[in-house]
Amino acid sequence: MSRGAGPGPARSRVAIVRGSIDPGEVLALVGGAGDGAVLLFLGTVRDHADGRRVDGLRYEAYQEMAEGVLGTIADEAAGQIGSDRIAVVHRIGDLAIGEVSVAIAVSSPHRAEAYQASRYVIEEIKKRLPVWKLEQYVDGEAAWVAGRKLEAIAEPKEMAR
Amino acid sequence: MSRGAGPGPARSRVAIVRGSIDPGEVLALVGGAGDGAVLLFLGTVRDHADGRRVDGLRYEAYQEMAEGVLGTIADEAAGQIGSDRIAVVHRIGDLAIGEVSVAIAVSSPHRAEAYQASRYVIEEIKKRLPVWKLEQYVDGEAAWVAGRKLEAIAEPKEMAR
Amino acid sequence: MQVRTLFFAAYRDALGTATLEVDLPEGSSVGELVTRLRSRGSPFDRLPESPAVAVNRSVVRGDARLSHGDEIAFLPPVAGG
Amino acid sequence: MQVRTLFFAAYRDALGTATLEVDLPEGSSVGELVTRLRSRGSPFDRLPESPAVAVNRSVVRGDARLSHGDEIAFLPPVAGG
Repeated sequence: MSRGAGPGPARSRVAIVRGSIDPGEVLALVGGAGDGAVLLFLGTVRDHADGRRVDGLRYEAYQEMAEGVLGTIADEAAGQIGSDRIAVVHRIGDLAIGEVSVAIAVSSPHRAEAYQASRYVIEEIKKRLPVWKLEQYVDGEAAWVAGRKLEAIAEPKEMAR
Repeated sequence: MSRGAGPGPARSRVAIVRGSIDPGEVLALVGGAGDGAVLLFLGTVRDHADGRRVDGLRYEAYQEMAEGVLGTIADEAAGQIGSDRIAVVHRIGDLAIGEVSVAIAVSSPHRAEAYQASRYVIEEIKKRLPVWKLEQYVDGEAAWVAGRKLEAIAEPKEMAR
Repeated sequence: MQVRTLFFAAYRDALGTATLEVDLPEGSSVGELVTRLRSRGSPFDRLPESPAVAVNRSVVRGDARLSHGDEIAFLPPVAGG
Repeated sequence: MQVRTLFFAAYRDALGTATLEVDLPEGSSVGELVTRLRSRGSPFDRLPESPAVAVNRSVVRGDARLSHGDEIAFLPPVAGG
């Protein structure tokens, strides 16, 4: 688990991993005596996509950048809800049907914030995380999933460096 | 686990239990090869309420009615999202800080439905489940938490029987 | 006719009892049952005038009619979850 | 100056390479790098005219200026989660 790089203090635990994700371990990274709500989101590999039968997925990441982006997203979510109990793990490599590709755990004093943060993290992951997936079909073919074009951050590169 | 009683086919697994809730067991009740999203909500006992330090909670239920209401709520949520993978467990008895009072697991092909169903179930539980909680404070006092008045269902009793 | 009343949580604590068999005139309503109980005086007058009431596990309005053998639960405002 | 380019997923498959060192005139922009690569012809002309590009792990616009030693990643539309 590395700490997120991003605006504000780095508080969230994020990782890109190759091994299988244990939901219980991710859950255990959040929670606390002051929290009344815990939310765990798992993305899992579906056996179909756009009407085609899927056999498995291969996830690939620009790992060095992806961990930074995950940390930034998690820190943004943490800042929104004022909780530092957010953990995000994304798996790469070959995944079988039903396996967990991403786990997002959040805890907070009240439930509304936990739902808000959890949803924010997964939506931003879909928009911003440099990760790609190759769908492997039952018929033996494979194709990279059509994704979303990454957007440049607003500030010019000179300012960002 | 009993099946829910309510409108439409009973499809969800719900229970009121006295022993501790194992989040992994509740998670295992949902999921499937066609599902891309799994969401687990846990309600946990906080160490404070309205500025008072809390030592623990005692939950009480009108158990025979509560299981029926849980089943109805879960079936309503399932109907809304078209998934039959919803499991809800509510614990009663004495709970320590950090322990899980309620676990709601949902899985669905896409994430939007899982978030919608999860949130629906917890909000309806707060409104409709005949469960009460006694807050036990660090100073030795205890008080029943001020809750929400139950509303009569729209149909007259004669129709409902 | 006779009905079985159940009291939960704060109501049970206030009355000092969880259950009570009550004799009622045929065709009494939930509201009439509440009035009859409250008229017993302390501690029954600590029940609210219109509590939430479930008859045979469904929440009903005060004008719902009762039948012999009904299970009538007095339900304080709920706080589950 | 020299920069290091990285190609991921569909771009890597199209080019048949994951990484390439590229010589550029001082002060070149990202857009100029893309044009220069595409002008090499097949398979480089399979890169889009304005791909998403990260310089040193931050996504930048096509007019961003490059420096010697920059790590420039060509990023196909993403599909994480």
